[in-house]
Amino acid sequence: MKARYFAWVRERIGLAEEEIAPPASVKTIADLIAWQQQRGENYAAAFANAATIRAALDRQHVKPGTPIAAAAEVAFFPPMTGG
Amino acid sequence: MKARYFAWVRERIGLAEEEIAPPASVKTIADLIAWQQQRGENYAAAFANAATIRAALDRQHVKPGTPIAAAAEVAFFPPMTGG
Amino acid sequence: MKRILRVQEKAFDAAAEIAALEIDSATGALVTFTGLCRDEGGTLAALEIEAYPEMAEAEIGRVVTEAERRWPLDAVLVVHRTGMIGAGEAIVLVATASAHRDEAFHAAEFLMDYLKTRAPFWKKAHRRDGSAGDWVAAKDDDEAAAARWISSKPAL
Amino acid sequence: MKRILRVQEKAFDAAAEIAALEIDSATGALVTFTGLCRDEGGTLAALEIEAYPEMAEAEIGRVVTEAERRWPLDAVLVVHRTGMIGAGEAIVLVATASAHRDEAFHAAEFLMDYLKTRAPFWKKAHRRDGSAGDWVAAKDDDEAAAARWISSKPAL
Repeated sequence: MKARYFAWVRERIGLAEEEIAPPASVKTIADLIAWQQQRGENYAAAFANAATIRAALDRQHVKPGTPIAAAAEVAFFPPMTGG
Repeated sequence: MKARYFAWVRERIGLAEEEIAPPASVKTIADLIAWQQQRGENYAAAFANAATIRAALDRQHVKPGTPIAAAAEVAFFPPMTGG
Repeated sequence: MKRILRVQEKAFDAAAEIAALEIDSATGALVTFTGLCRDEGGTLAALEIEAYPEMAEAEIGRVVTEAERRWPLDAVLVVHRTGMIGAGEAIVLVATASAHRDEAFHAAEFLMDYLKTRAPFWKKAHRRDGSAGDWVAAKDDDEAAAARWISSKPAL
Repeated sequence: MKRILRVQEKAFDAAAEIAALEIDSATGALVTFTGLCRDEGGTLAALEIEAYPEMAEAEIGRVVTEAERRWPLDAVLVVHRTGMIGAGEAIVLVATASAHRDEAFHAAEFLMDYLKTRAPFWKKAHRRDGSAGDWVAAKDDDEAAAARWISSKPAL
Protein backbone atom coordinates (compact mmCIF):
# COMPACT_ATOMS: atom_id res chain seq x y z
CA MET A 1 0.00 0.00 0.00
CA LYS A 2 1.00 3.60 -0.46
CA ALA A 3 1.94 5.56 2.67
CA ARG A 4 1.89 9.36 2.73
CA TYR A 5 3.35 11.64 5.37
CA PHE A 6 2.60 15.28 6.13
CA ALA A 7 4.03 18.17 8.18
CA TRP A 8 6.49 17.11 10.90
CA VAL A 9 5.77 13.42 10.33
CA ARG A 10 7.04 13.92 6.77
CA GLU A 11 10.03 15.96 7.95
CA ARG A 12 11.11 13.46 10.61
CA ILE A 13 10.83 10.49 8.26
CA GLY A 14 12.43 12.42 5.41
CA LEU A 15 9.90 11.17 2.87
CA ALA A 16 6.57 12.49 1.58
CA GLU A 17 5.43 9.07 0.40
CA GLU A 18 6.55 5.49 -0.13
CA GLU A 19 5.24 2.02 -0.85
CA ILE A 20 5.02 -0.07 2.32
CA ALA A 21 4.43 -3.80 2.75
CA PRO A 22 3.67 -4.52 6.41
CA PRO A 23 3.38 -8.17 7.44
CA ALA A 24 -0.04 -9.84 7.65
CA SER A 25 0.00 -9.50 11.44
CA VAL A 26 -0.46 -5.70 11.02
CA LYS A 27 -4.23 -5.40 10.95
CA THR A 28 -5.14 -1.97 12.34
CA ILE A 29 -3.85 1.59 12.22
CA ALA A 30 -2.45 1.12 15.73
CA ASP A 31 -0.59 -2.00 14.53
CA LEU A 32 0.76 -0.04 11.58
CA ILE A 33 2.03 2.76 13.84
CA ALA A 34 3.78 0.19 16.07
CA TRP A 35 5.32 -1.42 12.97
CA GLN A 36 6.50 1.96 11.66
CA GLN A 37 8.15 2.76 15.01
CA GLN A 38 10.70 -0.05 14.51
CA ARG A 39 11.65 0.74 10.91
CA GLY A 40 14.58 2.99 11.86
CA GLU A 41 15.57 6.09 13.82
CA ASN A 42 13.66 8.49 11.57
CA TYR A 43 10.45 6.44 11.84
CA ALA A 44 10.98 6.03 15.60
CA ALA A 45 11.23 9.84 15.89
CA ALA A 46 8.16 10.45 13.74
CA PHE A 47 5.96 7.91 15.50
CA ALA A 48 7.44 8.26 19.03
CA ASN A 49 4.22 9.60 20.50
CA ALA A 50 1.37 7.66 18.94
CA ALA A 51 -1.18 9.89 20.68
CA THR A 52 -0.14 12.86 18.54
CA ILE A 53 -0.43 10.96 15.25
CA ARG A 54 -3.59 11.17 13.15
CA ALA A 55 -4.29 8.81 10.27
CA ALA A 56 -6.43 8.61 7.16
CA LEU A 57 -7.28 5.55 5.07
CA ASP A 58 -8.12 6.23 1.45
CA ARG A 59 -8.44 9.93 2.33
CA GLN A 60 -10.87 9.61 5.22
CA HIS A 61 -10.07 10.12 8.88
CA VAL A 62 -9.79 6.87 10.86
CA LYS A 63 -9.19 5.90 14.48
CA PRO A 64 -6.32 3.74 15.79
CA GLY A 65 -8.56 0.67 16.01
CA THR A 66 -9.68 0.87 12.37
CA PRO A 67 -8.70 -2.22 10.29
CA ILE A 68 -6.44 -1.42 7.36
CA ALA A 69 -8.20 -4.11 5.28
CA ALA A 70 -7.83 -3.47 1.56
CA ALA A 71 -7.04 0.25 1.71
CA ALA A 72 -4.85 1.53 -1.14
CA GLU A 73 -3.49 4.58 0.70
CA VAL A 74 -2.69 5.33 4.30
CA ALA A 75 -1.62 8.77 5.54
CA PHE A 76 -0.02 9.84 8.81
CA PHE A 77 0.09 13.40 10.08
CA PRO A 78 -0.04 15.60 13.21
CA PRO A 79 -3.30 17.09 14.48
CA MET A 80 -4.56 19.53 11.88
CA THR A 81 -4.02 23.29 12.15
CA GLY A 82 -5.80 24.74 9.14
CA GLY A 83 -8.56 27.32 9.04
CA MET B 1 -41.83 69.00 26.32
CA LYS B 2 -41.55 67.65 22.80
CA ALA B 3 -43.24 64.31 22.07
CA ARG B 4 -42.27 62.21 19.07
CA TYR B 5 -44.11 59.21 17.66
CA PHE B 6 -42.88 56.46 15.37
CA ALA B 7 -44.27 53.61 13.24
CA TRP B 8 -47.87 52.63 14.09
CA VAL B 9 -47.93 54.91 17.13
CA ARG B 10 -47.32 57.82 14.75
CA GLU B 11 -49.90 56.51 12.24
CA ARG B 12 -52.63 56.02 14.85
CA ILE B 13 -52.13 59.44 16.41
CA GLY B 14 -51.75 61.08 13.03
CA LEU B 15 -48.76 63.16 14.13
CA ALA B 16 -44.99 62.63 14.01
CA GLU B 17 -44.36 65.15 16.81
CA GLU B 18 -46.00 67.80 18.96
CA GLU B 19 -45.44 69.91 22.03
CA ILE B 20 -47.18 68.44 25.07
CA ALA B 21 -47.84 69.97 28.49
CA PRO B 22 -48.97 67.23 30.86
CA PRO B 23 -50.13 68.29 34.36
CA ALA B 24 -47.70 68.16 37.29
CA SER B 25 -49.33 64.94 38.50
CA VAL B 26 -47.77 63.11 35.49
CA LYS B 27 -44.41 62.04 36.90
CA THR B 28 -43.36 58.82 35.10
CA ILE B 29 -43.50 57.33 31.63
CA ALA B 30 -46.40 55.12 32.80
CA ASP B 31 -48.26 58.23 34.00
CA LEU B 32 -47.61 59.89 30.65
CA ILE B 33 -48.99 56.90 28.74
CA ALA B 34 -52.14 56.95 30.92
CA TRP B 35 -52.49 60.69 30.28
CA GLN B 36 -52.08 60.22 26.52
CA GLN B 37 -54.79 57.52 26.50
CA GLN B 38 -57.46 60.09 27.43
CA ARG B 39 -56.49 62.79 24.93
CA GLY B 40 -58.87 61.54 22.22
CA GLU B 41 -59.79 58.56 20.07
CA ASN B 42 -56.56 58.58 18.09
CA TYR B 43 -54.42 58.66 21.27
CA ALA B 44 -56.63 55.99 22.85
CA ALA B 45 -56.00 53.75 19.82
CA ALA B 46 -52.25 54.39 19.83
CA PHE B 47 -51.81 53.79 23.55
CA ALA B 48 -54.55 51.14 24.02
CA ASN B 49 -52.08 48.42 24.97
CA ALA B 50 -49.42 50.00 27.17
CA ALA B 51 -47.43 46.74 27.21
CA THR B 52 -46.62 47.14 23.50
CA ILE B 53 -45.41 50.72 23.84
CA ARG B 54 -41.72 51.48 24.22
CA ALA B 55 -40.42 54.89 25.27
CA ALA B 56 -37.25 56.96 25.12
CA LEU B 57 -36.37 60.07 27.12
CA ASP B 58 -33.89 62.39 25.51
CA ARG B 59 -33.04 59.60 23.03
CA GLN B 60 -32.31 56.85 25.53
CA HIS B 61 -34.50 53.82 26.23
CA VAL B 62 -36.44 54.07 29.50
CA LYS B 63 -38.82 51.84 31.45
CA PRO B 64 -42.43 52.67 32.45
CA GLY B 65 -41.37 53.61 35.98
CA THR B 66 -38.75 56.13 34.86
CA PRO B 67 -39.45 59.71 36.06
CA ILE B 68 -39.91 62.24 33.26
CA ALA B 69 -38.17 64.90 35.36
CA ALA B 70 -36.71 67.66 33.19
CA ALA B 71 -36.47 65.71 29.92
CA ALA B 72 -36.76 67.85 26.79
CA GLU B 73 -37.94 65.08 24.48
CA VAL B 74 -40.03 61.95 24.98
CA ALA B 75 -40.63 59.40 22.23
CA PHE B 76 -43.18 56.58 21.98
CA PHE B 77 -42.95 53.68 19.56
CA PRO B 78 -43.64 49.95 19.13
CA PRO B 79 -41.01 47.29 19.87
CA MET B 80 -38.17 47.74 17.43
CA THR B 81 -37.81 45.62 14.30
CA GLY B 82 -34.58 46.80 12.71
CA GLY B 83 -31.50 44.78 11.81
CA MET C 1 -10.28 50.32 18.13
CA LYS C 2 -11.56 51.56 14.81
CA ARG C 3 -15.31 51.98 14.55
CA ILE C 4 -17.52 52.95 11.66
CA LEU C 5 -21.21 53.49 12.52
CA ARG C 6 -23.63 54.95 10.02
CA VAL C 7 -27.34 55.21 9.26
CA GLN C 8 -28.12 56.05 5.65
CA GLU C 9 -30.76 55.79 2.95
CA LYS C 10 -28.58 54.75 0.08
CA ALA C 11 -27.34 51.24 -0.64
CA PHE C 12 -23.86 50.31 0.57
CA ASP C 13 -21.00 48.39 -1.01
CA ALA C 14 -20.06 45.81 1.64
CA ALA C 15 -16.54 45.28 0.25
CA ALA C 16 -15.78 49.02 0.23
CA GLU C 17 -17.15 49.46 3.76
CA ILE C 18 -14.98 46.63 5.07
CA ALA C 19 -11.91 47.91 3.23
CA ALA C 20 -12.43 51.24 5.04
CA LEU C 21 -11.95 49.43 8.37
CA GLU C 22 -8.28 49.07 7.40
CA ILE C 23 -7.86 45.79 9.27
CA ASP C 24 -4.22 45.44 10.30
CA SER C 25 -2.12 42.33 10.82
CA ALA C 26 -3.00 42.00 14.52
CA THR C 27 -6.39 40.76 13.31
CA GLY C 28 -6.80 37.04 12.80
CA ALA C 29 -10.57 36.88 12.35
CA LEU C 30 -13.05 39.04 10.47
CA VAL C 31 -16.75 38.22 10.69
CA THR C 32 -19.37 40.01 8.62
CA PHE C 33 -23.14 39.81 8.78
CA THR C 34 -25.36 41.12 6.01
CA GLY C 35 -29.11 41.29 6.64
CA LEU C 36 -31.08 41.16 3.40
CA CYS C 37 -34.68 41.91 2.48
CA ARG C 38 -36.33 38.54 1.77
CA ASP C 39 -39.11 38.41 -0.83
CA GLU C 40 -41.14 35.98 1.36
CA GLY C 41 -41.84 33.54 -1.42
CA GLY C 42 -42.35 36.30 -3.99
CA THR C 43 -45.06 38.13 -1.98
CA LEU C 44 -42.94 40.99 -0.65
CA ALA C 45 -41.83 43.87 -2.87
CA ALA C 46 -39.96 45.99 -0.33
CA LEU C 47 -39.46 46.88 3.29
CA GLU C 48 -39.78 50.49 4.32
CA ILE C 49 -37.60 51.27 7.33
CA GLU C 50 -38.52 54.15 9.60
CA ALA C 51 -35.92 55.42 12.05
CA TYR C 52 -35.69 57.75 15.00
CA PRO C 53 -32.63 59.25 13.37
CA GLU C 54 -31.27 61.36 16.25
CA MET C 55 -31.42 58.33 18.55
CA ALA C 56 -30.35 55.61 16.12
CA GLU C 57 -26.65 56.40 15.77
CA ALA C 58 -26.35 57.12 19.51
CA GLU C 59 -28.01 53.82 20.41
CA ILE C 60 -25.87 51.88 17.93
CA GLY C 61 -22.86 53.54 19.55
CA ARG C 62 -23.97 52.36 23.00
CA VAL C 63 -24.44 48.80 21.73
CA VAL C 64 -20.98 48.86 20.11
CA THR C 65 -19.41 50.22 23.31
CA GLU C 66 -20.93 47.31 25.20
CA ALA C 67 -19.54 44.82 22.64
CA GLU C 68 -16.08 46.39 22.99
CA ARG C 69 -16.34 46.04 26.76
CA ARG C 70 -17.09 42.34 26.45
CA TRP C 71 -14.63 41.25 23.76
CA PRO C 72 -11.20 42.47 22.61
CA LEU C 73 -12.10 43.89 19.20
CA ASP C 74 -9.78 45.49 16.67
CA ALA C 75 -12.56 47.05 14.61
CA VAL C 76 -16.35 47.24 14.42
CA LEU C 77 -18.57 48.39 11.59
CA VAL C 78 -22.34 48.91 11.59
CA VAL C 79 -24.16 50.38 8.59
CA HIS C 80 -27.96 50.40 8.74
CA ARG C 81 -30.23 51.61 5.97
CA THR C 82 -33.54 53.43 6.20
CA GLY C 83 -36.27 54.14 3.64
CA MET C 84 -37.46 51.80 0.90
CA ILE C 85 -35.39 48.65 0.48
CA GLY C 86 -36.34 46.28 -2.34
CA ALA C 87 -36.41 42.49 -1.99
CA GLY C 88 -32.90 41.10 -2.34
CA GLU C 89 -31.25 44.33 -1.20
CA ALA C 90 -29.09 44.60 1.92
CA ILE C 91 -30.56 46.30 5.00
CA VAL C 92 -27.73 46.11 7.49
CA LEU C 93 -24.03 45.28 7.53
CA VAL C 94 -22.11 44.40 10.68
CA ALA C 95 -18.40 43.55 10.75
CA THR C 96 -16.21 42.62 13.70
CA ALA C 97 -12.44 42.08 13.68
CA SER C 98 -10.50 40.40 16.46
CA ALA C 99 -7.37 38.34 17.01
CA HIS C 100 -9.42 35.16 17.38
CA ARG C 101 -12.55 33.79 15.77
CA ASP C 102 -14.66 33.19 18.88
CA GLU C 103 -14.52 36.84 19.88
CA ALA C 104 -15.33 38.04 16.38
CA PHE C 105 -18.27 35.63 16.02
CA HIS C 106 -19.70 36.37 19.46
CA ALA C 107 -19.40 40.12 19.04
CA ALA C 108 -21.15 40.01 15.64
CA GLU C 109 -24.00 37.91 17.02
CA PHE C 110 -24.32 40.14 20.07
CA LEU C 111 -24.43 43.26 17.90
CA MET C 112 -27.17 41.82 15.71
CA ASP C 113 -29.24 40.60 18.67
CA TYR C 114 -28.99 43.99 20.37
CA LEU C 115 -29.53 46.04 17.22
CA LYS C 116 -32.72 44.06 16.55
CA THR C 117 -34.18 44.84 19.97
CA ARG C 118 -32.62 48.24 20.85
CA ALA C 119 -31.88 50.25 17.71
CA PRO C 120 -34.87 52.51 16.91
CA PHE C 121 -35.89 51.16 13.50
CA TRP C 122 -39.28 49.84 12.39
CA LYS C 123 -40.04 47.85 9.26
CA LYS C 124 -43.20 48.14 7.20
CA ALA C 125 -43.88 45.48 4.56
CA HIS C 126 -44.90 46.51 1.05
CA ARG C 127 -46.52 43.61 -0.76
CA ARG C 128 -46.04 42.80 -4.40
CA ASP C 129 -49.84 42.78 -4.97
CA GLY C 130 -49.91 46.44 -3.99
CA SER C 131 -52.05 45.89 -0.88
CA ALA C 132 -51.40 48.06 2.15
CA GLY C 133 -48.42 46.77 4.04
CA ASP C 134 -48.33 45.98 7.73
CA TRP C 135 -45.77 46.91 10.29
CA VAL C 136 -43.51 43.92 10.91
CA ALA C 137 -44.17 42.54 14.40
CA ALA C 138 -41.27 42.20 16.81
CA LYS C 139 -40.37 38.57 17.39
CA ASP C 140 -40.25 37.00 20.83
CA ASP C 141 -37.27 35.11 19.40
CA ASP C 142 -35.37 38.36 19.05
CA GLU C 143 -36.08 39.34 22.65
CA ALA C 144 -34.92 35.89 23.75
CA ALA C 145 -31.80 36.14 21.59
CA ALA C 146 -30.90 39.47 23.17
CA ALA C 147 -31.71 38.20 26.67
CA ARG C 148 -29.25 35.30 26.39
CA TRP C 149 -26.34 37.75 26.64
CA ILE C 150 -27.55 39.01 30.01
CA SER C 151 -26.81 35.83 31.97
CA SER C 152 -23.15 35.80 30.97
CA LYS C 153 -22.21 39.41 31.66
CA PRO C 154 -24.05 42.57 32.79
CA ALA C 155 -26.19 44.03 30.02
CA LEU C 156 -26.48 47.63 28.85
CA MET D 1 -28.19 24.65 -2.28
CA LYS D 2 -25.30 26.31 -4.03
CA ARG D 3 -21.86 25.35 -2.79
CA ILE D 4 -18.41 26.59 -3.76
CA LEU D 5 -15.51 24.66 -2.22
CA ARG D 6 -11.94 25.26 -3.32
CA VAL D 7 -8.36 24.80 -2.18
CA GLN D 8 -5.88 27.05 -3.95
CA GLU D 9 -2.47 28.69 -3.66
CA LYS D 10 -3.35 32.12 -4.94
CA ALA D 11 -4.98 34.89 -2.95
CA PHE D 12 -8.74 35.31 -3.26
CA ASP D 13 -11.01 38.33 -3.62
CA ALA D 14 -13.64 37.84 -0.90
CA ALA D 15 -16.18 40.13 -2.58
CA ALA D 16 -15.88 38.33 -5.93
CA GLU D 17 -16.15 34.92 -4.26
CA ILE D 18 -19.31 35.93 -2.43
CA ALA D 19 -20.81 37.49 -5.55
CA ALA D 20 -20.32 34.12 -7.27
CA LEU D 21 -22.65 32.53 -4.70
CA GLU D 22 -25.49 34.43 -6.41
CA ILE D 23 -27.51 34.79 -3.23
CA ASP D 24 -31.20 35.10 -4.15
CA SER D 25 -34.02 36.89 -2.36
CA ALA D 26 -34.98 33.88 -0.23
CA THR D 27 -31.83 34.66 1.76
CA GLY D 28 -32.19 36.99 4.73
CA ALA D 29 -28.79 36.46 6.34
CA LEU D 30 -25.29 36.18 4.96
CA VAL D 31 -22.40 35.51 7.34
CA THR D 32 -18.77 35.53 6.25
CA PHE D 33 -15.66 34.57 8.14
CA THR D 34 -12.18 35.51 6.95
CA GLY D 35 -9.19 33.97 8.71
CA LEU D 36 -6.10 36.15 8.40
CA CYS D 37 -2.40 35.56 9.03
CA ARG D 38 -1.54 37.54 12.19
CA ASP D 39 1.95 38.97 12.47
CA GLU D 40 2.12 38.01 16.20
CA GLY D 41 3.35 41.39 17.35
CA GLY D 42 5.62 41.82 14.34
CA THR D 43 7.52 38.55 14.86
CA LEU D 44 5.84 36.47 12.17
CA ALA D 45 6.61 36.98 8.47
CA ALA D 46 4.41 34.28 6.96
CA LEU D 47 2.60 31.02 7.48
CA GLU D 48 3.32 28.15 5.13
CA ILE D 49 0.33 25.89 4.74
CA GLU D 50 0.83 22.28 3.75
CA ALA D 51 -2.16 20.28 2.56
CA TYR D 52 -3.07 16.71 1.77
CA PRO D 53 -4.61 17.98 -1.44
CA GLU D 54 -6.51 14.89 -2.57
CA MET D 55 -8.17 14.62 0.84
CA ALA D 56 -8.71 18.32 1.58
CA GLU D 57 -11.52 19.11 -0.83
CA ALA D 58 -13.25 15.80 -0.04
CA GLU D 59 -13.07 16.43 3.70
CA ILE D 60 -14.29 20.01 3.33
CA GLY D 61 -17.17 18.58 1.29
CA ARG D 62 -18.05 16.17 4.11
CA VAL D 63 -17.99 18.98 6.67
CA VAL D 64 -20.23 21.14 4.45
CA THR D 65 -22.65 18.24 3.94
CA GLU D 66 -22.92 17.89 7.71
CA ALA D 67 -23.61 21.64 8.06
CA GLU D 68 -26.35 21.40 5.41
CA ARG D 69 -27.90 18.49 7.30
CA ARG D 70 -28.03 20.58 10.50
CA TRP D 71 -29.24 23.93 9.19
CA PRO D 72 -31.38 25.06 6.25
CA LEU D 73 -28.74 26.80 4.13
CA ASP D 74 -29.21 28.55 0.81
CA ALA D 75 -25.50 28.65 -0.02
CA VAL D 76 -22.10 27.75 1.42
CA LEU D 77 -18.65 28.83 0.34
CA VAL D 78 -15.27 27.60 1.59
CA VAL D 79 -12.02 28.74 0.01
CA HIS D 80 -8.80 27.67 1.75
CA ARG D 81 -5.32 28.65 0.65
CA THR D 82 -2.10 26.64 0.76
CA GLY D 83 1.55 27.62 0.37
CA MET D 84 3.19 30.79 1.69
CA ILE D 85 0.80 33.35 3.15
CA GLY D 86 2.25 36.64 4.33
CA ALA D 87 1.21 38.40 7.54
CA GLY D 88 -2.01 40.32 6.96
CA GLU D 89 -3.13 38.07 4.09
CA ALA D 90 -6.29 35.97 4.17
CA ILE D 91 -5.96 32.21 4.68
CA VAL D 92 -9.55 31.03 4.59
CA LEU D 93 -12.95 32.39 3.63
CA VAL D 94 -16.22 30.81 4.74
CA ALA D 95 -19.65 32.16 3.83
CA THR D 96 -23.08 30.86 4.77
CA ALA D 97 -26.45 32.11 3.53
CA SER D 98 -29.77 31.27 5.14
CA ALA D 99 -33.25 32.73 5.62
CA HIS D 100 -32.45 33.65 9.24
CA ARG D 101 -29.40 34.91 11.09
CA ASP D 102 -29.09 32.18 13.73
CA GLU D 103 -28.76 29.45 11.13
CA ALA D 104 -26.18 31.40 9.13
CA PHE D 105 -24.11 32.25 12.22
CA HIS D 106 -24.22 28.73 13.65
CA ALA D 107 -23.34 27.11 10.33
CA ALA D 108 -20.36 29.45 9.83
CA GLU D 109 -19.04 28.76 13.35
CA PHE D 110 -19.56 25.03 12.91
CA LEU D 111 -17.72 25.06 9.57
CA MET D 112 -14.75 26.90 11.07
CA ASP D 113 -14.59 24.65 14.16
CA TYR D 114 -14.71 21.53 12.01
CA LEU D 115 -12.32 22.81 9.34
CA LYS D 116 -9.77 23.61 12.06
CA THR D 117 -9.83 20.07 13.43
CA ARG D 118 -10.72 17.92 10.39
CA ALA D 119 -9.45 19.54 7.18
CA PRO D 120 -5.95 18.21 6.38
CA PHE D 121 -3.91 21.42 6.55
CA TRP D 122 -0.83 22.16 8.65
CA LYS D 123 0.71 25.56 9.34
CA LYS D 124 4.40 26.27 9.67
CA ALA D 125 5.48 29.63 11.06
CA HIS D 126 8.18 31.63 9.27
CA ARG D 127 9.63 34.25 11.60
CA ARG D 128 10.62 37.72 10.57
CA ASP D 129 14.13 37.24 12.03
CA GLY D 130 14.69 34.44 9.49
CA SER D 131 15.01 31.71 12.13
CA ALA D 132 13.66 28.27 11.29
CA GLY D 133 9.94 28.20 11.80
CA ASP D 134 8.03 25.70 13.89
CA TRP D 135 4.92 23.79 13.04
CA VAL D 136 1.97 25.47 14.69
CA ALA D 137 0.65 23.25 17.49
CA ALA D 138 -3.01 22.22 17.45
CA LYS D 139 -4.97 23.94 20.18
CA ASP D 140 -7.00 22.05 22.76
CA ASP D 141 -9.40 24.98 22.40
CA ASP D 142 -10.06 23.99 18.81
CA GLU D 143 -10.79 20.40 19.78
CA ALA D 144 -13.15 21.65 22.48
CA ALA D 145 -14.81 24.04 20.04
CA ALA D 146 -15.45 21.21 17.58
CA ALA D 147 -16.62 18.87 20.37
CA ARG D 148 -19.33 21.27 21.52
CA TRP D 149 -21.32 20.49 18.35
CA ILE D 150 -21.46 16.79 19.21
CA SER D 151 -23.80 17.11 22.18
CA SER D 152 -26.49 18.87 20.17
CA LYS D 153 -26.71 16.60 17.13
CA PRO D 154 -24.84 13.52 15.85
CA ALA D 155 -21.38 14.44 14.55
CA LEU D 156 -19.69 13.37 11.33
